[in-house]
Amino acid sequence: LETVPTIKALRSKAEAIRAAEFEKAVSRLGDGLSKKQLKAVEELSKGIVNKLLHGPMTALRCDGTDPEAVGQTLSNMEALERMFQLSQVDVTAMAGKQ
Amino acid sequence: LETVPTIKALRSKAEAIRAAEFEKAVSRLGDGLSKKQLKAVEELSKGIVNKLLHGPMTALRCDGTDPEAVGQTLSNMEALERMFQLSQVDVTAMAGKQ
Amino acid sequence: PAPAAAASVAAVTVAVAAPPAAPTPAPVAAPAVPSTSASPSSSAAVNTLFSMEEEELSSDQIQCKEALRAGKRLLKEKNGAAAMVRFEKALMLSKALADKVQERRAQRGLAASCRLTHQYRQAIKHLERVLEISREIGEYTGDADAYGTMADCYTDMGEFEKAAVYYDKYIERMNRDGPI
Amino acid sequence: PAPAAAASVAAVTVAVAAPPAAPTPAPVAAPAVPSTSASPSSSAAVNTLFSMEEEELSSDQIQCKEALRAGKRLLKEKNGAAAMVRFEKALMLSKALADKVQERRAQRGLAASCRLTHQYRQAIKHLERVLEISREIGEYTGDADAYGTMADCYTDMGEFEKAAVYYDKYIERMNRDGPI
Repeated sequence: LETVPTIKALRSKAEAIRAAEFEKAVSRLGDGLSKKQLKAVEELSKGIVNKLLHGPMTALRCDGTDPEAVGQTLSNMEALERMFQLSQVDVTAMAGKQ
Repeated sequence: LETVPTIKALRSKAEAIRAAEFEKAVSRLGDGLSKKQLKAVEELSKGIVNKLLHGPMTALRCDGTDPEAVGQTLSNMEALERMFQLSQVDVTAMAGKQ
Repeated sequence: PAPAAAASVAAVTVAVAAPPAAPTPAPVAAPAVPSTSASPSSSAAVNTLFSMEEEELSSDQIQCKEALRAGKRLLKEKNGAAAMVRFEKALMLSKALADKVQERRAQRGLAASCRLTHQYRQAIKHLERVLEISREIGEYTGDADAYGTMADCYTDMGEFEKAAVYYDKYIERMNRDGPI
Repeated sequence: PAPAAAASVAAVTVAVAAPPAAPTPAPVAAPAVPSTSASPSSSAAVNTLFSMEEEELSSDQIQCKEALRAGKRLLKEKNGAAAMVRFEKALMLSKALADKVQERRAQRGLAASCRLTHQYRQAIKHLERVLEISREIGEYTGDADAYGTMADCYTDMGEFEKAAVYYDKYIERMNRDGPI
């Protein structure tokens, strides 16, 4: 459960990146797109984020029964918070910064 | 330098995801797109991947002078290889699997 | 809000607004949707009568889309309260039209508006309805998102156990292929 | 391969193919680009003469685009050797046309073809030319990619020190905003 805020922070970070890139693309694409095409482009952006984050997200979830697994989950969490600088995103996350 | 194969493996994994999602989107978008629009969609897909991976990639690079930084880089590497299952992608990477 | 109820509401509304002696096929101007509208459901129902035959989209459908669009714009401007009004309108119209796809959009918009105004319980309720509609129409695009956002809400309320349950559902779905 | 040389090659080719007494503006049919062509540069240069005035794109330009497209398709099919032939053709045409954007595409294609056929040194040379062209035209889209791919090549050859240098350049560029 310690990893819950990290999951949220990682989701927020990824969504911010996705939304910014999507907006940029939409402004470049202009009005020439149908609603359906625009939807397909948005699905593309979400698909990439989801597929890319599936591994890290899975690594943040494990039931807290096996003590070894818990340790690994926590070290995954710390690594992700360092790498994605999530401590700036979420105040409840207490990550070591570089 | 131990992290070099990991960087390559992570790049490969991300590019495979990106290319697959891009192809899927193109088939949904149909022929109604101009070359320029298609380019914008491709740039979108690359932009998301690059921005999302910038953190993890940076975490894999550090000059090997500060012993503490080296240790952290190595633990970042192990976490990334676990999370993205990179040991399957690249044989030269020696990662602990779940 | 069962689907049958929504459908009958639509039927009743149309019946009330449609007196049998009104065959005037006057060329009603394409509605330049008003940005503010006091009583959306009733006025929309009246418009329906006239535009049904001429327009490809009924006035209700146009107003519903317009309300969704305005809501999204307001969400982008982080104006949760104003966005909520638009999405409420879209929700009523979509129910009157028995248009589940639009209703799902309205519910998503309401959830986002509630999050912006820190009404997390209410946001979760709207997202539960989103998932329900997905099952009803057999089309699950955005369900991973919905689970993730519900978990985010539980996280914001400090209910980490519940959040973990919903993050697991989210993670389970995020790697699946969407519709091709 | 200096830019000045490429430009002069194009000038010479055109001059040779363009005898002064040939003002025949015959309506040449839009070229249905042949999928195989023995001597692309010479035949293309001749075509240029006739099509320049009538077509929006010259025959050379069309053939260049067609070669790039065919090369990309072959790359997707993992047929590195066949792809390389197409991209070589596109490279010659783009140089004759002095079209740096197309030349950069051809060089990228050649690099990918070389990687597929494990000619890593050659791939790196093509990517160095890609970066050179970016500087020449002041348009840097894809440079992060190029650095990353060069680093991948060095990794494949076991030259990790070099790879690290190029990964650093790649990482430095990957977070920048592309052209808007």
